[in-house]
Amino acid sequence: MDYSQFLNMGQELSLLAVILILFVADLFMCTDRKSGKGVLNTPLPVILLTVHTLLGLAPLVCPCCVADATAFGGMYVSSNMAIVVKTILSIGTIIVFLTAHEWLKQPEMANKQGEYYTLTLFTLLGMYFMVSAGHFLMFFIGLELASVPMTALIAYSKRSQESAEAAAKYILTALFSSGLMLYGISLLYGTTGTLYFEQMAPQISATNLVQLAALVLFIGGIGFKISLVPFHLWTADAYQGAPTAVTSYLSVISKGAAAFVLFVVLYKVFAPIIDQANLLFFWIIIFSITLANIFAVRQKNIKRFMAFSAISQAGYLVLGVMGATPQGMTAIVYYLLVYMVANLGVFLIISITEQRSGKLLISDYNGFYRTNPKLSFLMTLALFSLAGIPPFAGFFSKFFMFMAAFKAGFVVLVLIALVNTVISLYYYLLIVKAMYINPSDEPIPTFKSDGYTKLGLVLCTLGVVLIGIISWFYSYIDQFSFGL
Amino acid sequence: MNFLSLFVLIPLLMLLGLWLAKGVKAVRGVMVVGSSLLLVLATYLTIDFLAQRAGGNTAEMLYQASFTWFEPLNISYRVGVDGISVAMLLLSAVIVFTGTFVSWKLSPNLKDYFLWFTLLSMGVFGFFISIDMFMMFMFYEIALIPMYLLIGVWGTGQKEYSAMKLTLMLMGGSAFLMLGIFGIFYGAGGQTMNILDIANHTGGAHPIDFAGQCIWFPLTFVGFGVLGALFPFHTWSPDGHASAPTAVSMLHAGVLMKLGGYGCFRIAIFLLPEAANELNWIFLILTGISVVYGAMSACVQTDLKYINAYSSVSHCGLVLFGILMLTTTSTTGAVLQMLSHGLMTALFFALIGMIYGRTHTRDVRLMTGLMQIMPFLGVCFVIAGLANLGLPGLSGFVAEMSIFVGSFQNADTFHRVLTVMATCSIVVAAVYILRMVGKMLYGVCTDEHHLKLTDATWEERFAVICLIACIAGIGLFPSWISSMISDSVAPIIDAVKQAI
Amino acid sequence: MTYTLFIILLPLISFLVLGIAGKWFSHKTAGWIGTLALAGVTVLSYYAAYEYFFVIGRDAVTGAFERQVPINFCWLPFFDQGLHFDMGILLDPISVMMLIVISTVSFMVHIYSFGYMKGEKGFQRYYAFLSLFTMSMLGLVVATNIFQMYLFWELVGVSSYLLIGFYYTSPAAIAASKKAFIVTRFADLFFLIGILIYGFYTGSFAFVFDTPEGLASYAQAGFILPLALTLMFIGGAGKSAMFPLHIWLPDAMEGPTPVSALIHAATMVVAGVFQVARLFPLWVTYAQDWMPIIIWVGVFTAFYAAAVACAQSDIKRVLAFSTISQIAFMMVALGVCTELQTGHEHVGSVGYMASMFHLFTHAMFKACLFLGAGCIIHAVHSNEMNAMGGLRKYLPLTHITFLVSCLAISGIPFFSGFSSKDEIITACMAYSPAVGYIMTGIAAMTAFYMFRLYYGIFWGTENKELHAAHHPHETKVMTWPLIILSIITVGVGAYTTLAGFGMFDGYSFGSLISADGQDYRIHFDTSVALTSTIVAICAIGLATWIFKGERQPIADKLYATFPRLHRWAYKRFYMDEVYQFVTHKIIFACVSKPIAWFDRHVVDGFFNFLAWGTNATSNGIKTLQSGRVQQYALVYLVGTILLIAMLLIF
Amino acid sequence: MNITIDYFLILSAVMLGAGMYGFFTRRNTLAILISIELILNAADINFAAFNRLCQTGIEGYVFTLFSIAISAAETAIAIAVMINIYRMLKNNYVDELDTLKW
Repeated sequence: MDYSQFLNMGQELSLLAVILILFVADLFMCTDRKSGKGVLNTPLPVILLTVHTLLGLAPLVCPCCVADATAFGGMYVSSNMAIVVKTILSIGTIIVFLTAHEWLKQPEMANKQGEYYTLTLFTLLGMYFMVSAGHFLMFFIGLELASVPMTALIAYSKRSQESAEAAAKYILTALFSSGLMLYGISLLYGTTGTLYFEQMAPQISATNLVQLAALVLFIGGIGFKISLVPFHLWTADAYQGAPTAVTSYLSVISKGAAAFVLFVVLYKVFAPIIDQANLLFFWIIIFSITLANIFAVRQKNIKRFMAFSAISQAGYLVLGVMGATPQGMTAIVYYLLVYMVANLGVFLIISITEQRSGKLLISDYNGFYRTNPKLSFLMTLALFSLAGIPPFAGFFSKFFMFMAAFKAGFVVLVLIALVNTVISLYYYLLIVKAMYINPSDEPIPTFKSDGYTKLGLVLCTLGVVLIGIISWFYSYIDQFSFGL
Repeated sequence: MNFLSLFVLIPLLMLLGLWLAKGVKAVRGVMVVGSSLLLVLATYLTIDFLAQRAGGNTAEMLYQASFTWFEPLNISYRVGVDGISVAMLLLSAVIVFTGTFVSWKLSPNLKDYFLWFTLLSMGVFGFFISIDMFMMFMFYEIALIPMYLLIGVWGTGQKEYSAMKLTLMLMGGSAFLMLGIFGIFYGAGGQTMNILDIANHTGGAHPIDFAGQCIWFPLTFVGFGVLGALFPFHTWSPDGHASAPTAVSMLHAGVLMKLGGYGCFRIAIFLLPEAANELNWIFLILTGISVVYGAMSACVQTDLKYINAYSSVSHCGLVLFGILMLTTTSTTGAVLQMLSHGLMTALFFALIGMIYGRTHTRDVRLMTGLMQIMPFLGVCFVIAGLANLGLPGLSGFVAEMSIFVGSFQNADTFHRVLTVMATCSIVVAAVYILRMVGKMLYGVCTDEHHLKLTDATWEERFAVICLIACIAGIGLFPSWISSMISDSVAPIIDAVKQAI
Repeated sequence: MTYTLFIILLPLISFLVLGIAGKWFSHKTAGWIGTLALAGVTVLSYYAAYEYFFVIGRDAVTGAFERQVPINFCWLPFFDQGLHFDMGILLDPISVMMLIVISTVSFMVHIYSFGYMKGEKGFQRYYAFLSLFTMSMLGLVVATNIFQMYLFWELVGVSSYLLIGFYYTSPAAIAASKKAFIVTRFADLFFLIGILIYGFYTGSFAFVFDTPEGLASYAQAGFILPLALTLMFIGGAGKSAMFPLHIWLPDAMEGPTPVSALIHAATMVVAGVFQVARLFPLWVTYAQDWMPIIIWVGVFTAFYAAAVACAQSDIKRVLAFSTISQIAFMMVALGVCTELQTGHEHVGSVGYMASMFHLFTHAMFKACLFLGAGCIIHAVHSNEMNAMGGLRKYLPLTHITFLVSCLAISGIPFFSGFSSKDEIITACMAYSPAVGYIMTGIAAMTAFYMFRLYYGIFWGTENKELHAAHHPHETKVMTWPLIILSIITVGVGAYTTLAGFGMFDGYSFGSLISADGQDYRIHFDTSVALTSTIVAICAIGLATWIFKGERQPIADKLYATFPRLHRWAYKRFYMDEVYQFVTHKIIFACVSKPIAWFDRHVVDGFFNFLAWGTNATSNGIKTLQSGRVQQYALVYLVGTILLIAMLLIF
Repeated sequence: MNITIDYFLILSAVMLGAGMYGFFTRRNTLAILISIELILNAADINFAAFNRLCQTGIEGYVFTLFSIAISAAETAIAIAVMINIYRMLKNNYVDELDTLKW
């Protein structure tokens, strides 16, 4: 057995190291009432994770260590693109940690701070494996590793019934979907006799109805994670019920990983029946975008609202898998990056506002501009980016996403998606309207946000403003992309 | 990086300056300096452009500069101007300059107002200097979105509704537009977003096949047409203008609506000539309708801003009308009309805003005899009105005459009938203008609240006089600008004609 | 003769000065600026006239007057088939004559206004507008092409709008100015269309084809040129207040009286006549058989206006209608002119000369009449005849000049009106006796109502207590113009009458202005001259019999006998009401309002419906997210099954 | 007689169906968890059977083992959540969990 293959999964290992350090630190760090576990919340995790992120980039920057490599006889396949995606995810996690700081500082959270970081990082680890899976077992393990701790996170605030209910709904639906997906995978195994992506592809054929069914079941399983219609119904409830920090994590990180995996599997496994897949996604996307938009128009609670916005964004995200072209892959990863900074930006503000005032309704934001102009300005930028307004990054990502889909030949789909952007603009503007225009007799009082939130906001805003304008990001991602 | 990019850079620096500025004086200072710089720049550009042309520089676009932006997608940052864009840049600079003075005393938070205002103008300038479809589209949307906050926050009346409607309808338009741009880009081989390269394709046949053109032409034309107040999609304009603060109405009707006409010409007509020849009749009918229809419904409005908004619908209809007539004269006239309508409607909105700011009503039935109370504003209002109904010696006349003469060069009945229809609008214009002027300015002032009102302040006078000067300037000496425009229009129109 | 440029520039400058800086000037200064500018214009025009007519105008070889174009430049290029919009100065007999008419009358009015407008608010504005008008009118007459004519045509329209609405606080004035502008604007629409057609088919906007291809393209398009000319004529009819576009002129009397004298009697209203005369070569050459339109419009208008004038009680209205009728005379004269060749064997060409001649004489005596009326109104502060009567004692000078002008307009020998009107009737006779006799009859009506007016003002029942209240008097500055104008009237009249009856053989009007620019000596057709004179005298006698006396039994009897007729004539046969109905009840109520409604409720409603629909759907389908986890799973399952089914089907 | 793959497939299909039926019909969350176990095990049976009767190697078996382990973990955490809910609601009926909706 060749131990050097472990070096090929450097990111996973370093992440594991991070987890262990935090775990130990959590064990041996005494909890005091006031500042909880002190350095554990939040400097330590952030620094470690940053270090991990930078280390992870090593294969990309220095040519000495090869990026495209396998481990465990091909069950684990690493690629440059995978590294990029993981980096994006870990950066996102860092921002999420910054978001979580205030929430974890509350007295009743004081002795649970450690678990939060550990659990979150475990889900992240699961996604890492999912992202660079070369075999369905690895993929399945990764998926479950990503979703099981997530339940604990959603149910994190023990006293809150909503949180518990959200967790229940999440875990039940998750089990249901993973059961069906497992069944689908078993059918694939039965018909192809292998679980390796590469070896499976030649065995797949459009005539084999069992495989088509398996395709759908698989898409169901993964669509559950990306929360695509009709597998999305848990999303809104889970987002609303979960603690805000968890919601922001849920809304970006797991979505992104799943979308990338979806692309990889479609490209590696289902290439022969890509047309059928396209047909499925044609309808799935239309429904995801439209239905989510229509639901979002009516929402009162901002977290629930963000849930529906996330669903429709997921629809746009999946536009990239249409035809599984290289341009599509670039579009997906780029879109993921842009969507991440914008969405996390919004959640940063939501969570700090919740911490300071306990308000979560959109109507509570009336007059927010008068009391907290800076925050509402940043919120506006993030929302504009989500809505795809130039010069913010969202515009570029949407534009390139549509371009990819158009090039793949799905003109009608692009048209429908474009028309939907108008609706989405409408509800994003509703928030802006609440903040800027709507009068309010008792607006949320002016408050100062803590350093971590500030740092997070700076990162997000920089991302929102610069990632689009500076074309380096797109070109850099593009050079690693692969596809049909 | 040539000096055209300054048109984008200066607004950016202004944004920075505003961000740092403390206190109203500083904000105003930044705005005045910035907008005057822009004005100077535009003037210099015009002069230099004319000099170059006179010097025999016959390049299609001058001051071209380009560097690759999104290399994988063949998107570049490309700038360049021809006569049309120069004219439009000059117009925008003037409007922004005067708009600054008009919104001198605006409240609350003048600073944020000017932030969005500057962002808007940056979009406008960027749009006019760019010759890359992606850039154009980007700047187009940059110019659209600040409108929401400008109207929503600083507007009056049912501002939320109007702002939302305006934004959504324009964004809907740009959705179609985006699809059209993709169509053109990939139809032409996906090799370049550069308008010139697509238009001056090497080899005989147009890269985009006829069927494709017939799909993309309506999309792009409607996409821009929404902003140009094309007939069924114009309803954002009355409400939007009615609710917007003065300077925003100025900028919007004065410049933003011109983006529509400019885009229609630059992208829809220029890049899809065959379809333009084939399908222009549909849009001719629509624009013909909106010319008469706008004027007619202006006759029975009672809100000053609604009157002017509908007359804008009519005049902008005339712009698209002239463009679609596909003769050099009419198209030149259309561009002239953009200029003159931009100036005079800006003047109009400025005056309406000033009067509204004093009387706190825009209902013509509630105002009489203002001429006695605010003579300066009254006289300027009359001048604006006369410009609006195409009085010789003011810009409107030149533009309309060029359009009519040009349109009449199409010798078939269809175009003739439409032309005659369009000419009718000038009579109707007289009706609503005189009605408005007569009701509002003349007569004896009865309202004792109005009796105490004051005439314009210095900055208002300054802005208004600038605009009037420009209007009269174009009206009295049109030939230089008209030939500057036509030099750039003629080759395009010839190309379109040959495409048949 | 480039100095003629200053004829246009001077008033422009004074307009700009007065318009921009006016409010810092005293009334006196402002008045002087305007008047001096006008004096300059007058001098220049007279010099230009002298130089043109007697020095350089006549072509040495043919002996005809040639058109001189001192200045012409391309103002606005059009880029299709070499069309271009020129500006310039064209001198030929009629334009030079118009220069004289305009500058003279305008100068008179400027002087007169010193007295009339004394102390008015907005004195400077008044003089600014006067300058503006003069500038535009001069520009109109010296236009080198139709488009330039149209441009200044619009400008005179606007300046007339501004001057009519000078008293902008009186509702009547506002309404009148609006009406005047819109009606003429409506007529100008046809003018414009005519120009477009003309320009397209002839490839130029020049008054005559200087290009053979112009002719060629005309030849291709059969009835096009007549059509174009007729459309332009409609434009002219609007400005010259031909029936049915005349309705603005009577109301225009709401303006200051000097303005009525200048614009609505002497100069602007004859622009239509001038336009037709300007295009006359085209009419004769290409549209002979369309010319009856001009004739019959003219004839009817002349009669209609005369009939109405007989019943008006407001003296300015009477004068207004008489103006309409007189302009109709000129139109008819042009209409009946059937050839360009002059000389005694070509009687058909008299009309052109006659029309221009009448234009000239009419301008003078009608201006005199209006200015006189101005003095009277200034004296009694009312337009109504019943406020007057027996004013000859109070206003002797005005009385004399007014009488002179009345005699002139009625066509009494040795007064200018006689010669011109006689020529017109001769021309009509030559065209067809019917027209001739009708016109003679109308001439008689003219004499009648003019003297009705005269007696009504200066004799008749005196309104004693009113005159006692403020005893009327004359102002010197206001009487000078009257005197000058009436001297012109008498002088021209006497000279031409003598020449016409062949007392001596000298230059006469025809030698300066004739259809083909040749020297044409006027010789009266005695029979015509006699008949018209006799008829006129009879009419005057009738008027004297009815209206001279202190008591007026016959008049009252007549009113009693034909109340309906009198009422209708007084109400101008209800033309205004018809217009009112058409514009308000039909165009506004049945077109504009529905369109506005359609816009708000259908077009706009559609987009609002979209928004509403989205929200409604959102509420409708919210139960999909019921909160029951089992249902979520069920949806999941059903979705999966459906997707599978879809794959199996396709 | 020899046992063909079909028997196993039918069995697993029946289990799958039973599991889903249970999932949709039972009110008690624990019962629902049990039915989910049925679903998962149906898949496991498939893997095992395919590996035994159709394919070579031991991929299927391994997968089965892993998935059993994982489903155990899942059930564990699910039960933890249920207990938490029971603490608050004093019952564990799934249709009581509908405060979050629309």
